[in-house]
Amino acid sequence: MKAGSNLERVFESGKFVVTAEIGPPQSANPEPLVHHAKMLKGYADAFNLTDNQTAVVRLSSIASAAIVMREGVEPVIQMTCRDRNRIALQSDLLGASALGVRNVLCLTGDHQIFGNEKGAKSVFDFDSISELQVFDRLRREGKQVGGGEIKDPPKVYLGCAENPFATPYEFRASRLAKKVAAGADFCQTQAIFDMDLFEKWMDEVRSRGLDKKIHILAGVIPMKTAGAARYMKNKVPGMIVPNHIIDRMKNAKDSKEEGIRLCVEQIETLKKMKGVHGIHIMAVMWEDIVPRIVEEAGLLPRPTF
Amino acid sequence: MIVAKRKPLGEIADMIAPYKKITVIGCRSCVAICLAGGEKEVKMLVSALKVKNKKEGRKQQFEALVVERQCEKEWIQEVEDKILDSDLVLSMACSLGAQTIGDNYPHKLAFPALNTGIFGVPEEQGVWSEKCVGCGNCIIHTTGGICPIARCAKSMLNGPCGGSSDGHCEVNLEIDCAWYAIHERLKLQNRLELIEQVSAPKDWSTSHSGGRRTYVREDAKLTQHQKKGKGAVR
Amino acid sequence: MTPRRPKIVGFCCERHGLDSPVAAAKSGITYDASVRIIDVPCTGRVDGLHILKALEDGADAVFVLGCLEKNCYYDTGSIEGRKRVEHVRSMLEEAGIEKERVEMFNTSSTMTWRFPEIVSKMCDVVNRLGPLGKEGDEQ
Amino acid sequence: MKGQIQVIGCKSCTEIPQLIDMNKLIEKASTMDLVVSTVLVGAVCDSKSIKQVVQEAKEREVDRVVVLACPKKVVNPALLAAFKKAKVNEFLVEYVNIRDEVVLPHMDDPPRAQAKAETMMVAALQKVMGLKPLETLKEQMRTRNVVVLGGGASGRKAAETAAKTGAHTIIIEKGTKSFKAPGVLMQNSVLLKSKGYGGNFVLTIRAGEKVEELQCAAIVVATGGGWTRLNGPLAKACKSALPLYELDEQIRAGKKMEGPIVIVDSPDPAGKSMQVRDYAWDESLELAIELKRRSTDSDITIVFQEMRAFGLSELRYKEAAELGVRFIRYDATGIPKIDPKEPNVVSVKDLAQGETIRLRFGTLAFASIPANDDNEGIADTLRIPMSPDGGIRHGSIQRGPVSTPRPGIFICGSALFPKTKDIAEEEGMVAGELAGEFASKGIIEYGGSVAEVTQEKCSACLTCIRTCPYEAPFIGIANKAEIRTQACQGCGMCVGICPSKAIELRNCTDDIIMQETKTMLRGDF
Repeated sequence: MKAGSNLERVFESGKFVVTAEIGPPQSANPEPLVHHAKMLKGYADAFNLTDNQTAVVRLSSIASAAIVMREGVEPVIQMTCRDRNRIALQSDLLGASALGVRNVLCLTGDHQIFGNEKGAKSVFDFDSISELQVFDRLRREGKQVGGGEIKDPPKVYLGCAENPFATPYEFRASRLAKKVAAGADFCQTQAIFDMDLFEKWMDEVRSRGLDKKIHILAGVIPMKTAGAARYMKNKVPGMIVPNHIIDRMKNAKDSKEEGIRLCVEQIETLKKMKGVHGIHIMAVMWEDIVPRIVEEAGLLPRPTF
Repeated sequence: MIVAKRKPLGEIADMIAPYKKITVIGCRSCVAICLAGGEKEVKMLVSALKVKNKKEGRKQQFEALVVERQCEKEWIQEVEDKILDSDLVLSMACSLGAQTIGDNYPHKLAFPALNTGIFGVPEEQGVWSEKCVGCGNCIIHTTGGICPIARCAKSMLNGPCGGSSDGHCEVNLEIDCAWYAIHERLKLQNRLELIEQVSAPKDWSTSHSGGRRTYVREDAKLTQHQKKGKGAVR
Repeated sequence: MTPRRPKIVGFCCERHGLDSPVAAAKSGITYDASVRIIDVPCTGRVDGLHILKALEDGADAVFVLGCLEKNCYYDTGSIEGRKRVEHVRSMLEEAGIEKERVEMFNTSSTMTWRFPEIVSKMCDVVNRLGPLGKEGDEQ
Repeated sequence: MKGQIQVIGCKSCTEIPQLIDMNKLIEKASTMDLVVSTVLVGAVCDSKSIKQVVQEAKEREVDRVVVLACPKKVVNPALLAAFKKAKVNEFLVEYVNIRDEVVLPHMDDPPRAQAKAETMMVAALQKVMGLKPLETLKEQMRTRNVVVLGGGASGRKAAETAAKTGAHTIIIEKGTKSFKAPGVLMQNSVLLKSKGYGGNFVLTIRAGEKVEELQCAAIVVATGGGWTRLNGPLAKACKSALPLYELDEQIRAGKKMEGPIVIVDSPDPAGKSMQVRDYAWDESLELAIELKRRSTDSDITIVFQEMRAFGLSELRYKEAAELGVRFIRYDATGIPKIDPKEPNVVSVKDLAQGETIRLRFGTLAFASIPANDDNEGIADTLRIPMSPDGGIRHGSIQRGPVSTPRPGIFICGSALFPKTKDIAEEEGMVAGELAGEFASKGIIEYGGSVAEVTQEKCSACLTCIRTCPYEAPFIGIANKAEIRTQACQGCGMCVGICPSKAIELRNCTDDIIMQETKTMLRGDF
């Protein structure tokens, strides 16, 4: 055990993992977090707390983690390289570990142009891979990137994200390999709509034996409307939504129900895919649907240790 | 070259509004070539300001000059009289020009008429794009000759990130994804193995983060014995 | 005192640009005398500076008249001319001066009505906007 | 030059409506500085008057002249010739077009006309003092060769007619075509490089295995037609789009095309629709009708900006419409677009309905015109411009019907845009004749009002080199711009764009232009 988190245990047990996301509020009020933690508890093995996602100022991910932990929910904190330099990132890692946070997802971060602070000075001292490399060394050797010793190193389980749908496609498995080499324990993928392309990526991942070295969580997004599907296709860089999915959403009588059905079907397909060790549900602004999806996908009850 | 762009005329006019006698100085180096501060631009700026003043009934006196390189004090000394004889110097050079004037004539005001932007390459006439940020430690021999620090919006060393879409950057579809380009270039050169390895965090101490930088060539420096007084270059 | 008459400068290329007033004259079309024709070999010769200087020196409006873009004697000259005019217009806009005071026109020597039409258009602009600056400001 | 000015007033045209008081004008002239002679003549074009004014000019040692009359091109050239003889530099004779710019247009307002004429005269006097005596130079053409690129229908005709003018013709033929031709026929040959200017070109030709240099006075481009490659935003967004001819071929070969079929005028709809020639529309209409005839339920839409078909082919439009072909017309406010993320839908604003229509298609074709694939390379090598439709663009009509913007290079046949053989041959004849005449002049006249670089000011920014259509500026040994005077056409584009103000056009400097403007503005009229 590297960190002894619930997430790590489920992975190690070989069971199919479920994670989900809780978006921290744009306010100083902890209530929405408490509400979601209570509602979602027991429906996933760990919950991502996003780090100022799409560069919008929100309650910090570490503070959010501390709040949901009080409700007995295990957090995965996201840490992007956009807003903090190496001093702040290492310091926050120590702080998070001290608070009992055991899962960290290392991300480069969305560019600030997408958010509500377009005039921000971006940091990008690290990128996600160098962040992983530094955090891994910190937890294993107690050494900072600058060489300084850390007496009681943080105990964390390290994750990364990878997007099989960003160009160049042929490099995407290599990039996962780099993340494995940098010390990642698990990987969440970008939301999958194009199963063919994902399957291709998984082929490459398997042929390099990467699925044996890293736990892969396939990302899914339940959609409410055809508009949402089109938005993701057209406006979200590095996201592929095939037309048949948009058409299916558009032609449905009840698009919400169709979105749920689609998501459950996708999970069924992914469950059968060799090398996929779990799913990561990104129900953006629709957290309350997670229990139903997990249940309909036959992923209940969640294992306990 | 250093690429700059004239500030909007309104901003310049506001900036210089309180002053009566204004000397506008251009530069024949980078900013002339990037069509921002050569003789033509200096004359046009002065003329446009005069037209504006005429319309608004304001009186100001302008002098238009161009020097060879505004970042060198010897060239500035050539127009010393005009600098000293004015209420304000409006520099149509990169910010180095305005600062050199300010550092050499600290009691005079030297305001920038240009916004200094990028170390850029003219892609075609009238289009300049950023290709270097002067980080002080060049690595482009390992990245297919393409600088990810300048050309990637996130200055990544292990790109491309997940926002690379059809070879374009997530920030703006008009921008090429630097790491996509690096991948393609290395593939062409048969050197893809270069980006299979993890690049360790960059040491930014050679960049501006290490504090203000000064580069010295000891062998070129003049000794105390060799130094001459302020002299004319012509 | 009677209001000052508009002062309009027209930079005309020596090809279709200068043929244009000749064609109008031949057809007996009259127009306002306030236009000052300045001949240039090609509108590509016109520098933004010439336009600004004209405004500085007392013009209320300036136009540049060249060959049709597809039939420019110097091939790309009237395209260059248009770009210079557009640049000056954007400078005027930045400076808070009505950019309508500066215009680019194209013509062919057979368009007899074109020159008078341009002059009256520019006169209208000046009549609408008023003179540029106060009386007697220009040196 | 000391500056002794003669002012000549012509009563012939200027006083016909009795509007301008020429006496007063000339009187005023006589009070001006440096004016040593004023003459008012009945008609300056009259040989007696010419004798009179030039005689007086000689007596008063005149070195500059202002002629208040008509445009220069209308005034009897004998006047200029006489002045030249009397050692007055021809570039110091300034013509003021009082007739067309003052008298005729302002006949309804004589007082203002008079004031305006006076101001124009004052401006001309100032201007003439700013002028410098210039020279026209001559360079011998080294050969009378006319090179014809392409041995097709138009090329052969061009060679034949050029030969009749006495030129020595050389046909450069890419293939192995053999035919009877005057002069030399070089088979298996291609143009690699070109240097020089009209009158003295140096071409590098690869003939078979050999590479050789060839001097010539004039060039005729007769490279013919071919098929265009598709580029432009629509073609980029939809990789499966076809040029019209391919759609045509496939349909004729009996292949069933996936419907609906959409034909758009051009892969680059932002480019001007004029580029899509009548020819292409004929084809489109024919194809649409054919498809409809084969199966009435084929779904065919033609999206166009402007459609013109040859003569009676216009009737096909009606026929197609009756058969149910859909026509959508757009303009610059709503050009067809394809979102790369949805490569099978073209959206376009329908002018008739004013709203944007989304057209889902199975097959997309462009009614773009077929052009020679070699065009781009040839245009590049000869530094002549292309049109957006892949043809080589011809020059201003004023330069002649088969001209290119570069003097000495002529173009004919389908290299411009596709045309029938008889038209191509006719063009070939004209091009050959003009090229032959050009070459038979034997000398290149140049100089006069051309561009000139002040090297100390030059930043070697290359802006002039990129802008000039004639390859006149180049970077010389001192790494500064210089002007190849023989190639300079005196347009002044480089002068107007030089960021360092290092280039001036002789006798049309910034100072002259701005001074003239200022004086004209000072006049109260």
